Amino acid sequence: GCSSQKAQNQNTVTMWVHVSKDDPEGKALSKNISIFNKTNKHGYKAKVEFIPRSSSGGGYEDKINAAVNSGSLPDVLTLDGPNTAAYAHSKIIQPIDKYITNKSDLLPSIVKQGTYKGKLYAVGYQESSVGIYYNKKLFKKAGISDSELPTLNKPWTWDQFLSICKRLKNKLHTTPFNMNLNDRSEWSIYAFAPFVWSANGDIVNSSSTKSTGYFDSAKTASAFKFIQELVKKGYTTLSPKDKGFETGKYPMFLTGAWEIQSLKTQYKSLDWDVLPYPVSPETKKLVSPTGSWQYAMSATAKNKKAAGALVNFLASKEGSYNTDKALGVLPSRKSNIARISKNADSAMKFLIEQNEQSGHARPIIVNYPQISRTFAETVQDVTLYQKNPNVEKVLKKQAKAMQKYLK
Amino acid sequence: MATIDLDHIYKRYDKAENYSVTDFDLHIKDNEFIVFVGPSGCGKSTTLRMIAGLEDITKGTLKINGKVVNDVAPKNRDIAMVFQNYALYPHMTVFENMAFGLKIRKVDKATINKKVTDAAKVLGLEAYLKRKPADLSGGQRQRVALGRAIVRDAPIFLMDEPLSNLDAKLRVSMRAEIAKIHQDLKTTTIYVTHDQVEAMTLADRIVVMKDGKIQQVGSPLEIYRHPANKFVAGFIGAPAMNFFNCQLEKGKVVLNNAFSIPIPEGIYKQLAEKGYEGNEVILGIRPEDMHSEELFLNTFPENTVSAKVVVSELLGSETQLYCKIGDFELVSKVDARDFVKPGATIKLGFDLNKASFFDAKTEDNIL
Amino acid sequence: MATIDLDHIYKRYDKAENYSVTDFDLHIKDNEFIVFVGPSGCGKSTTLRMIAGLEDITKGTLKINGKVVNDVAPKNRDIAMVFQNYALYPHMTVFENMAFGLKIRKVDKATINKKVTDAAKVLGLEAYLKRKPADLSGGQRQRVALGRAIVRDAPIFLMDEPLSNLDAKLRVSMRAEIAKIHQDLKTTTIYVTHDQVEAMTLADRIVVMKDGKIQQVGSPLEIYRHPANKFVAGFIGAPAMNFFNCQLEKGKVVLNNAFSIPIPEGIYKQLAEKGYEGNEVILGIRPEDMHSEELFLNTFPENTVSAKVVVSELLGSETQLYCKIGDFELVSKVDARDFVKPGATIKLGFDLNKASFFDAKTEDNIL
Amino acid sequence: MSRKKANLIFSTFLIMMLALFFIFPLVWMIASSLKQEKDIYSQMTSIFAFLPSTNPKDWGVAYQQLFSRFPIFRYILNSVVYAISLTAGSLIVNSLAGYAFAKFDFWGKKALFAFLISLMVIPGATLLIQQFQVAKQLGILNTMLAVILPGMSSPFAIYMFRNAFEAIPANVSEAAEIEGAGSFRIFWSVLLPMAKPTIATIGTLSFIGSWNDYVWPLMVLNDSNQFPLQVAITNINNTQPVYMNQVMALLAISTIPLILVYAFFQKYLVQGLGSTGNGDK
Amino acid sequence: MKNKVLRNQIGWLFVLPAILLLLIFLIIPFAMSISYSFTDYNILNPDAKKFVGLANYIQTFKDGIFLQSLRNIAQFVVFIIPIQLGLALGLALIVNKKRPFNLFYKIAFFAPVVVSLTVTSVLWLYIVNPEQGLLNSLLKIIHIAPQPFLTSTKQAMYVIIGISAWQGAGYQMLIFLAGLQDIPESLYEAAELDGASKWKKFLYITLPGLKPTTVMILTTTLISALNLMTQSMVMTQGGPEYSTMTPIYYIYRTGFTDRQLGYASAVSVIYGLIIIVLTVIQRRITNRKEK
Ligand SMILES: Nc1ncnc2c1ncn2[C@@H]1O[C@H](COP(=O)(O)OP(=O)(O)OP(=O)(O)O)[C@@H](O)[C@H]1O
Ligand SMILES: Nc1ncnc2c1ncn2[C@@H]1O[C@H](COP(=O)(O)OP(=O)(O)OP(=O)(O)O)[C@@H](O)[C@H]1O
Ligand SMILES: [Mg+2]
Ligand SMILES: [Mg+2]
Repeated sequence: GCSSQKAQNQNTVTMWVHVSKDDPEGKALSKNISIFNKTNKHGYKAKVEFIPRSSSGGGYEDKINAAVNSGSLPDVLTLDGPNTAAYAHSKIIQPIDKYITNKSDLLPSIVKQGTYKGKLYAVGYQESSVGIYYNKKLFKKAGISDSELPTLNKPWTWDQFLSICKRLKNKLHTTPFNMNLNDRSEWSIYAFAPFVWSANGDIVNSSSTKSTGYFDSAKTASAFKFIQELVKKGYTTLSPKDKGFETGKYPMFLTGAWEIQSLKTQYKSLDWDVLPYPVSPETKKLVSPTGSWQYAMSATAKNKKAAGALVNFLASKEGSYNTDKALGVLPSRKSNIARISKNADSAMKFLIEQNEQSGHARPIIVNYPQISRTFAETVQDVTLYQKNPNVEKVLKKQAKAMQKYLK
Repeated sequence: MATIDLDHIYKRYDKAENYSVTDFDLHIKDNEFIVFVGPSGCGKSTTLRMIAGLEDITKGTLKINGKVVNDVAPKNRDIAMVFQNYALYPHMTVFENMAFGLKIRKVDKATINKKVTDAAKVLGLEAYLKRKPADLSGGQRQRVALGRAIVRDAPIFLMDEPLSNLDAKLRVSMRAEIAKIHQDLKTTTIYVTHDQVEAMTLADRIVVMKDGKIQQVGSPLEIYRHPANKFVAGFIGAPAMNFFNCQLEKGKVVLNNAFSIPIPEGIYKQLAEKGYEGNEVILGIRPEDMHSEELFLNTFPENTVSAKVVVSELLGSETQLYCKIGDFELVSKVDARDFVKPGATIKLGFDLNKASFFDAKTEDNIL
Repeated sequence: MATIDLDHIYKRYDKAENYSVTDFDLHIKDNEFIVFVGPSGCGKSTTLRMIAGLEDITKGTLKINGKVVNDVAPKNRDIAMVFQNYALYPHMTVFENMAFGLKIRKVDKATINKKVTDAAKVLGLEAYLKRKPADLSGGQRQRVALGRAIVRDAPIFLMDEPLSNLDAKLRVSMRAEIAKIHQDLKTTTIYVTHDQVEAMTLADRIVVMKDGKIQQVGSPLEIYRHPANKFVAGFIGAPAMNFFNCQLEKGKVVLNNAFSIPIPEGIYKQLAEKGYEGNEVILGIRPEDMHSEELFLNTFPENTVSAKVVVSELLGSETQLYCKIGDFELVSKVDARDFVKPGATIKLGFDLNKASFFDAKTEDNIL
Repeated sequence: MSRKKANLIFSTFLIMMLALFFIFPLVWMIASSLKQEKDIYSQMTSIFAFLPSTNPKDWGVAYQQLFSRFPIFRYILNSVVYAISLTAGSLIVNSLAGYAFAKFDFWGKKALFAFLISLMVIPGATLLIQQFQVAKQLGILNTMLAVILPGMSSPFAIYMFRNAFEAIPANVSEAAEIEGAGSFRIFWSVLLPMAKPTIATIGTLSFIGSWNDYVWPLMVLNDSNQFPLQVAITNINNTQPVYMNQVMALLAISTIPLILVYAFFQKYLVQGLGSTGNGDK
Repeated sequence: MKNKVLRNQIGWLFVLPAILLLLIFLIIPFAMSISYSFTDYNILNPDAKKFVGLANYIQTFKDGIFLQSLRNIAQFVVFIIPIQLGLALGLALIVNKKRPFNLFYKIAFFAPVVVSLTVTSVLWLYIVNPEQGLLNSLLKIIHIAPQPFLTSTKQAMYVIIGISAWQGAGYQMLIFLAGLQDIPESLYEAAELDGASKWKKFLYITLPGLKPTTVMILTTTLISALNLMTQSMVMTQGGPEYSTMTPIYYIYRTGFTDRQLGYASAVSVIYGLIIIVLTVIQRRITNRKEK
C-alpha cells in the first residue's frame, strides 16, 4: 500500500556523480552501489545518475547549479576538492562528521580538503599526485647518469634542476621540459602551487582571509622566479605540443598519475620513469599536489541517515578500495596504501609514496575559482618575461586582486 | 451560372499617384462572354485582378451573383484565372500544375487524371505532362496556364491574354476551344486580349478601355460600326481608321486643298441638325472603306480622291496601301489584285455611307 | 553589319530525349531581316538562344561574320536580344534597365540619357522611367525589354516575340518602329513571331520551322504563294488553307461526291507529267481564293461548289464562313457584304489558278 | 578550346588547394582514428598525418575499443531522434513564421519583426540557468520536449524564411489562391517547395546545432540512457587518460552523419528554383 | 477591404508557435536575467540574494576586464566581418557554378563547421605553434622571423580572427548559396548579352540579388561575432593577459565559474544594450545605402 511505498521512497537515496557510467570509475561505482544496496541493513536503496563533465567543468557543474537554483538536488553528490568551501558556505552540502567512521584512517590531505570551518563536509575517495616523467633514453643521450637522479629523500633543488635542463638543452637541442604552461585551468594552481609551498611561501593565510603579505612575499616570489627562469632560458615552453613527451620530443614532462596508464597502453616503446618535484634550494622541502573528487550529502537530503550511510560506505576502506583499484589511482586511506601498492608498478608506488610524504592540499576558500584563476594568470604573467620582468610587481598586483575575493 | 456587377469601381495602387481604374461600371450577365480591350497599361489586368480578389478595390462595390464580394477571399470566389505572365508553379510538373486546383478541392484521383489528360490533349501538351515549366517553350507554358484554368470548371473564368504567345494556327484552334468551352459550360467569362480577331469572334460584348476608364461597351459589330468616340474608332480595326479634320461645307466634307466629297443625304441631315454645318468635324473612314475597284470609282466619281502610294504591303489576300493626299497620310486596304508599286498615284473612292463623324472637340461620335 | 551562318546546327537539352533543333542550316546576309515562325515549341527560341550564346550548340558550327563563334561568350558576340519572358532586372528602374547595357560599355552619361529617353519616347514609356518592373503592366514590361535592346545599337538584333503582349495599335506602331530601326541602323535582325502580319511585313526572308526542322526559307510572298509543303501552306495564312485529298481524273480534281473541278491547263500538264493522273493529290486552296461574288461564279460556272454555312464570323471588313461540303469542312473568306446566316447554302467558286497541289504521301508541293 | 581547358585545369587546381585547406582537419580526424595513438603524434609533422595507418589491422582498433567503452548505438540513436525532431520542428515553426512575415500584413508585424531581430542578440549561452528554471516550471524536465523545444524557434531561421518567401513572385501564390488554396495550403504546397534552398540551409544548420549540443541535454535529462552522443564525446575527451585515436574515432562517428545530412540537403541547394515558371520576377 | 485586413490577421496564427517558443525559452529567461541583474545573486546561494540596486551596473563600468573584453570584441568584429563575409561569398560563388568535383568542394568548405573544435584546435595549435609550427616554417622560407602568435598579447586576437573566419565561412557560404539560388538565371543571360563581364554581372546582378541575404548575413555575422566565446575559451582561455577575453566568455565565466549570476546578468544586459545599439546603427546604414 501507500505507506510502504512511502517508506520505500524514504529509503531511496538519489545520487549524482560526475562520471559516465561507462567509464571504469562509473563501473566501479555501480558495483559499489549494488553492494551497498545488498549489504546495508536498513533497506536503503541508492539510485545513481551519471552526468559526465567536460574539462571546463561544464555539464556536471552546470547541472548542479541548475539544481541548486530550482531546488532539485539529489541526496548525495560528488564534488571536486576545491569546491568544498563554496558548497559548504552556501549550505548546499551539510556536515557529515557523524556519519563517517574510521576518520583517522583518512589521509590528512583528504581530511583537509573536505573540512570547512572545522567540520567535515566531504570525503575524498581517491588521491592524486604529479611527478616529473622523464625519458630514460634521452637522459642517457644527454649524459645524465642514474646516480644523478633525485629521490624522494634527496630531490633536485631548483638550481640543480635548471642545470639538468641546461645539459639536456645543449645536448639534445630541444625544449627539455614540458609543464603544460598553456593550460590555464585548474592545472596551474594544482601543479605549480607546490613550488610556492616548497619555498615556504603561500597563496593565502591559513584562515583564508588574506593574500597580501602571503602571495606577494619574497618566498612566494622565489618560486615564480624559478618558473620564469625556466621559460626565459628556454627550458620549458608556453606552447607545448600535444603528446610531445610521449613521442620523444621532450625529455621531461610534468603531469599526473593518469599518464602512467596512457604510457603503458599506447606508448609501450618509450622507456620512462617518474621523478619527484624539484624543491626550493632554501628549504629543500618536498611538496607535491593532492586533491580529488569527494562525496558529500546535500543539505536537502531527505533521509540523512540513509545518505550518510551511503557516503560512509562509498568512502569506507572497502568502498574506496574498489574504486581506487579499478581506476589505478592513489588511495585515500592509509589502510589501502599497502593493498594498492602491492599490485602497482614502480611509478605508481613512487607517486603514492610522494603523496604520503609530501602531499599538500589546496586552500579551502569560498571563492576558490577566482583564486585559482588569479594564480593561473600570475603564472602566465611571469612567463611573459619580456613584458613582465619584475616578478615582485606582478605578485603585488595579483595579491591585491586575490584579496578582493577573500572575505 | 454567375453574374458579375462592377459598380463604379476605382483602383489606386498603394504607391501610385493616379487611379489605375476609374469609375468602372459594368454589369455582366450570366453566361456572357466579355472581352476587355484597350491600350497597354489601361487597367485591364487590374480590373481582372480586382474581380478575382487579388487586388483591393479602392472604391465601389463588386457583386457576384448579386452578393457583394469586396471582402470575400479569392479562394472563396470560385473563379478560374489565366495569368498574363502564366504564374506556373515552378516545382510542379505540367500535370501537377494542372491538377493542383482539383486536388485542393479534393476531386478524386481518377477524375483529376481524366480531366487533366483531356485538357492536355486539347492543348497539345500530352508529351509534356511530366516536364517542369522551366523546360518548356514560351507557348507551351502559356498553354499550361490555360489548361490549369480550364480543368477547373469554375462558374467564372478570367483570362488575361491567354493566347498571346501562341502561333496563329494554334491560336485559332485554342480560340475555337475557348468558344466551345464557353458554350458547353456556360461559364461567365472575362477575356483580356489585344487581338482584334479574338475580340470580334469571341465577345458577346466588348469593353473598350482607356486610361482606366470605359470608353464603350457593346457588341463587336456595334463597336466596329458605331464607335462611341474617336479613340474607340481608332483603336478597333487594323489598320486603324483614318481621321481627317474637315470642314462641313454645304453638304460636303472639305479637307484643305485635299478633297471635297459630298455626304450622303441622310447623314448630312443629322449633322446639320446638330449644327455642324460650316464647322469642323472629324471624318473617320476605315481603310477598307476606301475602294480602288473600277466599279466603285465609276459609280461614285465625286467620291474619288487621288493619293500617292508611299508604302505598299501585300498580305496574302489583300494589300495595304500607305498613301498621302497632300500632307495627309492615310491607309487603305484593297484587294491583293490591286497591288500598286510605291510611288505610283492611285484613285481611292471614299465610301461615306460607312464613314463616321466625330466632334472636333469632344471627339465623340456625332451620329 | 554582320552575317550569321548556321551550319547544320543541332541542339538537344541536357535532360531531353529528343533534339529540339535538328540540322538547322541557314545563312543570313548582312543587314537581312529574318523572321522565324513555327508552331509553339518548334525550336525558335532555342535557335535564337544558340545564336546569342546562351545555349551550347550540340552539333554544327555557328559563324558570325565568318568567324566560328561556338565557343565565344555571349558578351563578346555583341548581340542585343529581347527575351520572350522579358528578363528585366527587378531591382532596377525602367531607366536603369534600359541604360544598363550602355553603362556596361562605358558610354558617357549624356549619351545614355539621350538614348534612353529617346527610346522611352518611341515606346511610350516616358511616364514610367522611374518605376520598377514589378509596378508595370504586362505590355509596359515588354516594351521595356524592347527598349533595352533598342538602345544598344548592336550589329545583331534578336527578338523573341517582342510585341506579343501589346495591343493592335501599339503593335502596328512598334512594328513600324522596328522596321525603321532596321533600315536606319542596318542591323542584321532575327525576329521570332507568331503574328503573320508581322512576319509578312517585316521579313526579308521567313524561316518556317516545325519540330526543330526548317520547312522552308523564302520571301514572304514566296512562302505564301509557293509553300514548300502542306505544313507550310497550312501554317501560313489565317484562316488556314483548306486541304482536300482528291483524285486527279482526266484534268479534274475530284473529291468523293463533293465536287469535280477542271484544273487550268498549264497546271494540269505539270501534274500529269509528274504522273499524278489517276492518283491521289492534296488540293490546297486558301479561304480567300474561294469566291462568292457573282462575277466569279458567272465566269467560272464549272468551278462552283455548293456549301452549307455552319458558322459565319463577321470581322469588320470581311466575313469568314465555316462551311461544309458533304462531310468536308472548309473556311472561306469573303467580302463583308456577302455575310450569310449560318444554315444557309452558299455557292463558292474555287480559283484553281491560285491553288496548290501536294503529294499525298510526302505532302511536298508538286508544282 | 585548349585555352578554355587550360583555364579549367588552372582554376580546378587553385580551388582544389583551397578545398584542401578547408578539409584537412576532417581528413586528419578520420586518418587519426585509423591508427595507433602514438602514430598520430609521431606523424604529426609529415604527410602521414593525413593517411591512415599503413597496417590495416590498426584501422578498427580504436573503434573496437570505443564500442566496448560506450553504448555508441544508443547514443547515436538518441542524437538522431533529437536532431531530427528539432530540425523538423524548427523547419515547421520557423517557416510558418517566415511565411507570415513575408506574405501577411497583420497588425504589429513590423514592430514584431524588429523585436524578433533584436532577440538575436540575446546570448543563449548565458541563460542556461534561467532556461532551466523555466523548463522546470513547465514540468518538462527529463523528457524529450525539454531537449528540443528551446532550440526550435530561432529568429535567425525566421529571418531566412521570410527573405526566401519574399523573393517568390506574388503571382504564384495568387494563382494558388484563386485555385482555392487556403493560406496554409499555399504555404505547404506552393511556397515551401519553392523555398528548398532555405529549407536545406536551415535544416542543415538546425541539425548540426542540435547534434553538437552537449550542456543543455545533460542538464535537463537525468537518465543516461537518454543522453546524446555529444555526452560521450565530451566524456571521452575529458577523462584522463585521453586516448586520442578513440577520441578521433568517436568524433568521426559523430561528424560523418553531419556530412551526410549536409550532402543530402545539398541536393536541394543545387537544384534551387532553376528559373521560375515565367522567368518574370 | 476591411476584410482583407482582417484576413491578414491570420498571419498571427502562423507566427504564434514561434513567438510562443521564443517567449518561453528566450524572452522570459532574459527578463529573469534583467531582474537578477539588480541583485547579488550567487548561483550556489539563490535564496540569499539581495536587491543591490544599480551596484552591479556601476561596477561594470569599473570592471577593467570587461572593458578590455569590449575592446577585444571590437577588434574582432572589425576584422572578422569583412574577412569572413568576403571569404564566404567567394566560396559560395565558387560552388554555385557547375564544376568538376563540385560536391567535394562543398563538403570541404563546410567541413570546418561540422568538425569538432577539439580536432581543429589541435591542428591549428600545431600550425601556429611558435616553435617549429608549420606557419613559422613557412614564414622562414620567405625570410620572416618566427612569430609568437597565440602567446603574444598583440597577435593572439588576430590568430583567433583568422581561425574563426576559416571555421565560420562555410556556414555563411551555405546561406549565401541559398540566396544565390533565388536569382533567376535569365537575369544573368540578359546581362551577359548586355555585355557584362563576370565582374559586372557580379556587381549588377548578383550583389543586388543577394541584397536581402547580405543584409541578413551581415546582421547575423555581426551578432555571432559579438557572441564569440568558444574559440577563445578553447584555444587561449582568454589570454594572454586577457587579450582574447570576450564579453560573452567573461559573462559566462563570471556567471558560471565565479557563480556571480547577478553581476553576470548586469554585464550581459549592458552588453545586450550595446549590441542592440550597434545592430540598429548597422541596419540604419544598410537601409540608407538602399536609398
Ligand atoms: N530547358 C529545356 N529542357 C528541355 N527541353 C526544353 C527546354 N527548353 C525548351 N525545351 C523544349 O524544346 C523545344 C523547343 O523549345 P523552344 O523554346 O525553342 O520553342 P519555341 O519555338 O520558342 O516555342 P514558343 O513559340 O512556344 O516559344 C520545346 O519542345 C520545349 O519543350
Ligand atoms: N503594382 C503596381 N503598382 C503601381 N502601378 C501599377 C502596378 N501594377 C500596374 N500598375 C499601373 O497600373 C496601370 C494599369 O495596369 P494594368 O496591368 O491593369 O494594365 P493592362 O491594361 O493589363 O496593360 P497590358 O495590356 O500592358 O497588360 C498601368 O499604368 C501600370 O503601370
Ligand atoms: Mg495586363
Ligand atoms: Mg519561344
